[in-house]
Amino acid sequence: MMLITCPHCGPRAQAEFTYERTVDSVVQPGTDPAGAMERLFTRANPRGLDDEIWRHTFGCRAWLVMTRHRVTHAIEAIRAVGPEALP
Amino acid sequence: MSGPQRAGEPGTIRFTFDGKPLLARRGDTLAAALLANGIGLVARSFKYHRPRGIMAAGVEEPNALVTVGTGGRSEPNTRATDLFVYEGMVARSQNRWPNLSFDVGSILGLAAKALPAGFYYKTFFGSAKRWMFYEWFIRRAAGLGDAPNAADPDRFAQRAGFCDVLVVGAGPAGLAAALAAAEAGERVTLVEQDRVLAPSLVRDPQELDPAWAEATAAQISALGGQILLRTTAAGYWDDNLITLSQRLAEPGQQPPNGAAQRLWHVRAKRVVLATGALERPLAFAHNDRPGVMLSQAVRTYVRRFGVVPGQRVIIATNNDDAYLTAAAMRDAGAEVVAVLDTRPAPAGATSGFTVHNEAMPLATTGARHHLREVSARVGGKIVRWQADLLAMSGGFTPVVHLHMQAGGAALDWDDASQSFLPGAARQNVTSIGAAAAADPIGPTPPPENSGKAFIDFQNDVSLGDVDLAWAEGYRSVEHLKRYTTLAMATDQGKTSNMAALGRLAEKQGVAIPDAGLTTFRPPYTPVTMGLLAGRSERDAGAHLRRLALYDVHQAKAPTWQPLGYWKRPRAYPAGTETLAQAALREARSVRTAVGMTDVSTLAKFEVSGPDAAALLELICATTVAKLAVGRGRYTFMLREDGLVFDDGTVWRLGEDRYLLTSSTGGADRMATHISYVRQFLYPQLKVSAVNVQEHYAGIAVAGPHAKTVLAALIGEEVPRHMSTVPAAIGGVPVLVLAASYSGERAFEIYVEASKAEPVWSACEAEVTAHGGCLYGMEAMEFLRIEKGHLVVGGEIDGRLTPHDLALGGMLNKAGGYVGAEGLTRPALTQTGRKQLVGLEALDGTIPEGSMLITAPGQPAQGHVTAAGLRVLDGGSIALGQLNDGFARHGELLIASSPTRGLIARVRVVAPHFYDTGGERYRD
Amino acid sequence: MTDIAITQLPAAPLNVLEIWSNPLAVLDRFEKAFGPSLPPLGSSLQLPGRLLIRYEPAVWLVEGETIGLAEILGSDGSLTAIGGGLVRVRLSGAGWRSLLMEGGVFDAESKAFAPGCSAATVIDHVNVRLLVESDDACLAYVPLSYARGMIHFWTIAAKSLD
Amino acid sequence: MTKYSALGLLRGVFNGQSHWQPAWRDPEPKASYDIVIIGGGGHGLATAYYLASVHGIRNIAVLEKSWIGGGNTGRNTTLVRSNYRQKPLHDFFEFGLKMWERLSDELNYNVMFSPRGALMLGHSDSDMAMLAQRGDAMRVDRIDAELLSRDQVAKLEPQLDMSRDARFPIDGGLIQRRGGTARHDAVAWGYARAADQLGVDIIQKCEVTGFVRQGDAVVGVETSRGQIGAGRTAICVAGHSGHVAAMAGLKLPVESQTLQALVTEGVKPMINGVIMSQSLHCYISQSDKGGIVMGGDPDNWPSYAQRGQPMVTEGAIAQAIALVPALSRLRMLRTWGGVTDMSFDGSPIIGTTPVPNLFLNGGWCYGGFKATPASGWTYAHTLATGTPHALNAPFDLGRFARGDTIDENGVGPMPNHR
Repeated sequence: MMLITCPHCGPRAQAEFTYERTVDSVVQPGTDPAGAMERLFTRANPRGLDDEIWRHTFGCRAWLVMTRHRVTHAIEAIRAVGPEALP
Repeated sequence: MSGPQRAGEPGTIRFTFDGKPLLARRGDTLAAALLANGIGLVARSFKYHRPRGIMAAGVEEPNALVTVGTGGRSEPNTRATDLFVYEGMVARSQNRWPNLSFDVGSILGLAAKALPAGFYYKTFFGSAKRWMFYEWFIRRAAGLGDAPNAADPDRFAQRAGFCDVLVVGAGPAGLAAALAAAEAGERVTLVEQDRVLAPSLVRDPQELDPAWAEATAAQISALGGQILLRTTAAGYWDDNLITLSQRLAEPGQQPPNGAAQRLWHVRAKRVVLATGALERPLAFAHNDRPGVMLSQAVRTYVRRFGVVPGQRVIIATNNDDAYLTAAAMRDAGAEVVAVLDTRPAPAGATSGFTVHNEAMPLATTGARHHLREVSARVGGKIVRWQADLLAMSGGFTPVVHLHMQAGGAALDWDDASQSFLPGAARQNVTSIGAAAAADPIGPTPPPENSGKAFIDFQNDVSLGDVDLAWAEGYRSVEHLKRYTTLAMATDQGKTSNMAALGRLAEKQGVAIPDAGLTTFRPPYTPVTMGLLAGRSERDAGAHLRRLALYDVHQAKAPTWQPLGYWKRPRAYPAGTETLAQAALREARSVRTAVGMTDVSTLAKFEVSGPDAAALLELICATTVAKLAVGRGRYTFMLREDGLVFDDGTVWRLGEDRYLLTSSTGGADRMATHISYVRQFLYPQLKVSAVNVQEHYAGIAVAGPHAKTVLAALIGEEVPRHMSTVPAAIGGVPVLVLAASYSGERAFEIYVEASKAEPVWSACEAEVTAHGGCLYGMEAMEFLRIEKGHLVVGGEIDGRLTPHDLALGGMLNKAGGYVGAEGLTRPALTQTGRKQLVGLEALDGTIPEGSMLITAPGQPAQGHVTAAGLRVLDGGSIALGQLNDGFARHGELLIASSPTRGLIARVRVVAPHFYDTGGERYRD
Repeated sequence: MTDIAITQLPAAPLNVLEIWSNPLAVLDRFEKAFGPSLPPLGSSLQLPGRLLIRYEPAVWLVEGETIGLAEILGSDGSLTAIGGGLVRVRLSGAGWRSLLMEGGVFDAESKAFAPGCSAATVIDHVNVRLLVESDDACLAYVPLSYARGMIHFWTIAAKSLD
Repeated sequence: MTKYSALGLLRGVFNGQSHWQPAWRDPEPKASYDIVIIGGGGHGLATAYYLASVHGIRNIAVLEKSWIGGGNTGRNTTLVRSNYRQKPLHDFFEFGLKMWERLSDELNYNVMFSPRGALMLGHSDSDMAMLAQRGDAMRVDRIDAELLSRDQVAKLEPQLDMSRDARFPIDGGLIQRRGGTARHDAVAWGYARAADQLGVDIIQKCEVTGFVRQGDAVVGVETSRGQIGAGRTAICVAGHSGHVAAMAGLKLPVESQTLQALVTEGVKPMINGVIMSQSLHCYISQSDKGGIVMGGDPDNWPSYAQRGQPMVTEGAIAQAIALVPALSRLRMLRTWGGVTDMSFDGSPIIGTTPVPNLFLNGGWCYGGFKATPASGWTYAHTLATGTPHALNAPFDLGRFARGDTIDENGVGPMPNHR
C-alpha cells in the first residue's frame, strides 16, 4: 500500500485514494470523435513512468496528477488539479 | 532409559494430546511439553505419512503440526513449537488414520518408489471423470488438519500504526537498535514473535543475559517506545508498510477481551530487521525420524525449557555452534556419544568431546519416539552408534524474507557461511545481527543415498526428487519448486531452500548464487485468515447501509431487499400474505387509491452557481438550461463511449440552483463522474455540485388520491406534474417534486433526513385516511414495468445507446454532452442492435431474464429484462431487449428459460402497457 | 480496558460552503465580517454560534449559524445544506486516539493532530471526517447510513483496546 | 520421448525412475522461423502446439524471457468454466471447455482438469434473476447451466453460511457442472512437451527487445540472444502486451494491473467445487493438496510489479469468510500478484494488428487461464491462415473504435471500474 503525499493533506495511505485513469486517456472537450475514441480506448501503458489521475476520494476529495513508476511504484511528482487551490 | 524427558516437577498446566491428559510447565511450548512427557512421535508427513517428531524450536518447524482448540476455535496445522500451552488446551495430531502410531496412510511410504516427484502428471489418463475418481483418493490423502466445522466465535482486531523506526526481532541486536532509536527521540516500535524477549539469550546466556534484555526493554518503554511480543512481521509492502500479526491469545484459546489476534498495518519511516538466522538440517538417509533435531533446537529445549530431548546424543555439524549443544547436553547429564564434524581436523579438537572429523551421518534407525542407531561415514569407513538423539547443524540461513519482500532488494552471497546476506534495498530498511552476517561453515557432503535424504520434510521432498526434476528438464529453480512441491509446505521452505539451491547449483555446475533464487512472498509465517478479514464480524467488510427511516420500516416487519450495501423494504406483507400477494395489493392500492414508499436511497446532487446549467448539460444528454424555475424533467447520462449508464430527473429549484437525481445503485459512480467532469475537465466553471443523497430522506406518494393527500399535507396548492415547490409538513420544511415512476399522479417529498420521521408519520396518516397503504420495491417494480419506465441494471445495462432505448429523441440537439463523440461510432447506429420492446404473454407467465427465441433450438434474439403483470387486469407483461426490436412489434416469439423449465409465447409490443397517453398525470 | 465514551450527538445544522472564484476576495470579505480568516485545510475555526471546518481545498463544513455567509460569498460561491446526511459522534476519554487507529489508516496518534485539527479518512471502509475537540474528545462526522454500524464497530473495538 | 503412463512409473520402481527424458529440449535459436511466438506461457505454448499439430507448421520458435509458464499461467487460481452471459464469450470459452475435457489424453500429460462444478451464488432475487438470465443464455446455446435452490446449494457445499441473517444471505446459485479447476503448471509443461515433440523450439531466457522491420512489416525480432527472423510474429504476453506492442509502435486498449491471489495451508477436503458470487468479488476453490485457493478483484490501478496492496486481499478474504465461515481459522500461506492485461471491455483481443505480419493475443483481464486451449487453437488458426477463426473474429482489435465492444459487465471503457 503506497504512501501518497496529497498536495493538500500531506502523506496519506493509498486506501484513501482511488485511481481514475491516465492523463493520456483524458478526452478534452471539443476533441474530434475519432481522436476522442483513440484517446479513450488506448493507453501508452509503459513499464516505467506515466502520468496518472488519482483522487483523494476518502480524504479531501481533490483530484491529483501523479507521475508514478509502474514497476517500483515510486511517485516522482504529484500535483493538485482542479479549481485553484485556496491559500 | 532413552528418549526425551524432563527432570523435576512435571508442571501444573493440564492439557491433552490425542485425548491423553498431560502436564506442562508455565512457559512451555507444546513441543517442549510433549518432549517433557516422553513423546517424540507427533505427526505424519504430507505425502508418505512418515512418522515425524519435533525438529526445531521455532517457526521453521516443518514436522510437528497439530490441530489445537475445539469447535470454531479449532486451528489446524499449528506448529507445536510456536504454541504455548495453556490450561485446558486440547491438541490433536493430524493426517493419520486411525491413529498416530498406526496410520494406514503409511502404506504410501511402501509405494514411494513408484510415486516420485510429479508422478501424477504421468498417469491417471482417460476421461476427466476417471481422473476425478483417482483425485477423490488423492484429495483425502492430502491436506493436513481438518478445517473447523463451526463459525469462529472470536473477533479479530485491525489497527494502524505509525513510527519512525520499526525494529523486527527483540534479540540482542534488535533490543540495542530499538534502544538507540528511542534514545535519539524517535518513535519506536519493537516486535518479537516469541512471548519472551531475546529467546537466544535464554538459550545462550553469555555477557548479555535475559536480565539485560528486560532492563533494555524497560528503558525503551520508558522512552515511549512500543514493544509488542507474540507479534510477527508477516509482510513487507510498498513504502515501508509492514503488516504485523499479534496474538492476543494462543491458538485455540478463548481470548480475554474478545479479540483473538490483532493485525497491524504499520507505516515506518525506517525498518530495522533483526530477524536472526535459521539453522539448516543435514541431508542423509532417514534424517526425518523422531529424534533427529536441529542442534540449536536441542539446546533451546535443554536450557529454556529444562527438557532433555535424548539421553545418548550424536552431534552432526559443519560448524562450531553445535559444540555449544554438546556442552549443554553434557551439562544436562546426557551422554554425548560422538561429534561428527564434516570439517577436517583440527576442528573440534579442543572441545573435550569425542570428535570425528570428515564425518557425516549416513542413516538412522529408530523406535517410535526416538532413534535407536546412527551410522556415519567417518573418513573411509562406516561406524555405527546406539543413540536416541541426533542434533544436526548444517550452518545458518539469515532470515532475509522481509528484506526481499520489500521489493527491489538484493542479496549478496557469502562464500564462507554459504549463505545469502541482505544487500542493497530500494526501501529504507537495514538488517542487523544474525540476519546480516553468518559464521563460516565447513563442507556439507551430499548424501550417499539421496532417496530418503529429505530436504523438504513436510512435503517429503528428497534430494532424489530434485535430481529427477533436473533430469526431466525442470531446471529453473521455479520449475524445480513447482515440479517437486519443494518449499510449498506450511514452513515455506525455511529449512529446505538452501539445500535445494545447493543441489541445483551442483547439477548446473555453477556457484549457488548463479543457480537462481525464488521470490520471497508474504507472509513470513502463515497468517490466520480471520485476522486478515478482521474488523467487524461476519459483515464481509461491508457495513449495512441503513435508511434514515430504518426503524420505522423495521417496526412494520417488511420483507427487506438488498441493493448494493443498502436494504430497502420490498413489501409489507399483512397477516399471512405472501410476498407476491402483498406486492400486488400494494400496487393495486397505488393504481386505485394511493400508496407511499421510501425513495431515500436515490442519488441526489444539488448543483448551484452561475454555471450550474452548463455543468448539467455536460452530465445529462438532454437539455437542462431551458427548464423554467420550478420545473423538472426526465434525463439520462452517457459514458464517454456514448452508451447510457444512468437516468434520473433534473429540477430547477432556483435561478441558478438545480437538483439532479439518479439511480441508487449508480450513486457513487455518478458522484465520481460529476466530480471528474466538474473538477478535472472544467475547473473554471462557477458551480458547486454537492452530493446530498443522504441529506434528504425521500417519500413518494402515488395514486389517484395522491393530489388530495398532498394538499392535505402541505395545505396549499400542489404542483402540477413535473413541477416542484418548497413547502412544509407539520412545520418541517420539505421539497415537493411532482414526478411519477408508477404512472399515476405522484409526488416525491424530500425532507432533511434527521427530521423525516414526523413527516413520514403525517404522510402515512393521510395516505391511510384515503384508503391507501405503504408499498415496497416489488410493487414499484410492477408499476414501473407496466408504465414502461426504465431501470438501471435492467433495461439500462451499459450496452445500449439512447436510440436503442428509444430515448434518441430527447438528446440535446446542440450536443456538447459527455458521450456525444462516442455516440458517433459506426457500430452504434447499425441494424441488428438490441432495442427496447414490450412483451405480452399469449399464454403462461413470462420468466424474467429468459431468452427471446423464434423457435426451440434457435439462437437468442434478445432477452427479458424485467417481467411483471398488468396490475389491475392481470396478464403477464415484460420489458426486453430485442434485435431490431422497434421494427418487430406484433411479431410472436418464445420467452424461454431452460434453467427454470419455463416458457411463454409472447407478442412484441410497444414498451408501454398503461395510460399510454399520460392522461393520469393531468389534474 | 481503556475508558472511552461513544456518544451520538443530536442533529445540527450543517452546510457546505464552497468557493469557486475570487478566493482572495472572499477571504477578505470574511475577515472583514468575522475577524479571523477562513481556516486552512486540516483545521477549523470556532466563531460564536458557528464552527467552520475545512475538509477540502475549496470546501468548508459550517456547523451552526449561516447568517451573513451568503453575502460574503456573493457570486463567488454557494452554501448547500447537508446536515441530514451526517451524524455527529463524539469519542471522548483518553483512549480516543487509540480507538481511531482501529480499522483505520490515519495517524490519529500523531502529536500534530492537535485540538482544532480536522481530517477526512476511511475507518472500517467508511469515509469519516474527524475534528479534534480537545485532548479528551474527538468529533466524528459519519454518513447517516453508516452511523449505526460505525457506533457498533467502535463500541466493540473499545472493548479490546490495550 | 518416453510416453507417460502408470506402467512407466512402475518400471521406475526398479530403475530409480531413471528412464525419464527431459520433457523438452533446450535448443539454440535458429536464424529464422516461419512463425515466432513471443511469450512462453500457456497461451503461447498452446498456440505453437496447435500450429504444429493442426496446421502442420513446425518451424516455430516460442521465445520466453524467463522460464516457461512463469507469468500468469503460474499465478492464477486455475478456474476453468464457460459460464458467461455474452454469446461471443460463452461460445469461445465453451469451445475451450470441450478441449479441456480431453486435454490430458491429447497431450499425454495429466493437466488434472477436474470438473468439480463452478457455482455462482446469488444473494437476492435480483441476483437470482441475473443468474437465471446468464444460465438461460448459456442453455439456449447448448452450454450446461443449472439453477440451484438454497437447499441444493447447501447440500453441494455444506461449509457455506446458509443462515438467513447473513450479511449477504445465499438464495441459490447457478452451477456449471462441467466447470472446475486444472493444474496450472501442468498446462504449460504439457503443451511445451507436446509442442517440443513436434519440433517446436522452446527458447527460454530469451527476451524480445525490439522488432525487425521491413517497411511497415515485421520480419523478425531482436532478442537478448540475437536477431531472429520471422515470417509471422505473434505477441502472446498478456500482462505485458502494452509494453511489447509499443516496440512496434502500437498503443493498445489495455492497461496492466495487478491481480492478487492467495492460498491457505492445506486442510482435508472442505470445499467441493468452485465457489463464486454474483454480488461479492471473491472466488474460492480447494486444490488437490488441500490449500484453499482464492482471489478477488484486481488492484484497480496500473502496475507491472507483481506486487499488490494488502488491503485488497484482506477485503477478498473478508468476503470469503462471510460465505464460508470455517475459513476463519485457516492460515494464509502465500499471497502473490500477477500482471494482468485489463482490456477496455473486459474481453480478450485475438487477431491481426495494423502492422503487417504482426499478430496479437492479449487483453485477457483476469480470465485467461481457462482460455488456454481455445486461445491457442484460434490464435494458431489466425496465424496459419492470416484471418481469424469465427470464434475469435468478434475479439478483434478494431472493435473499440468501431463500437462493437463485448462488455460482460456493461461498465464501459475504464478497466478500474470493472
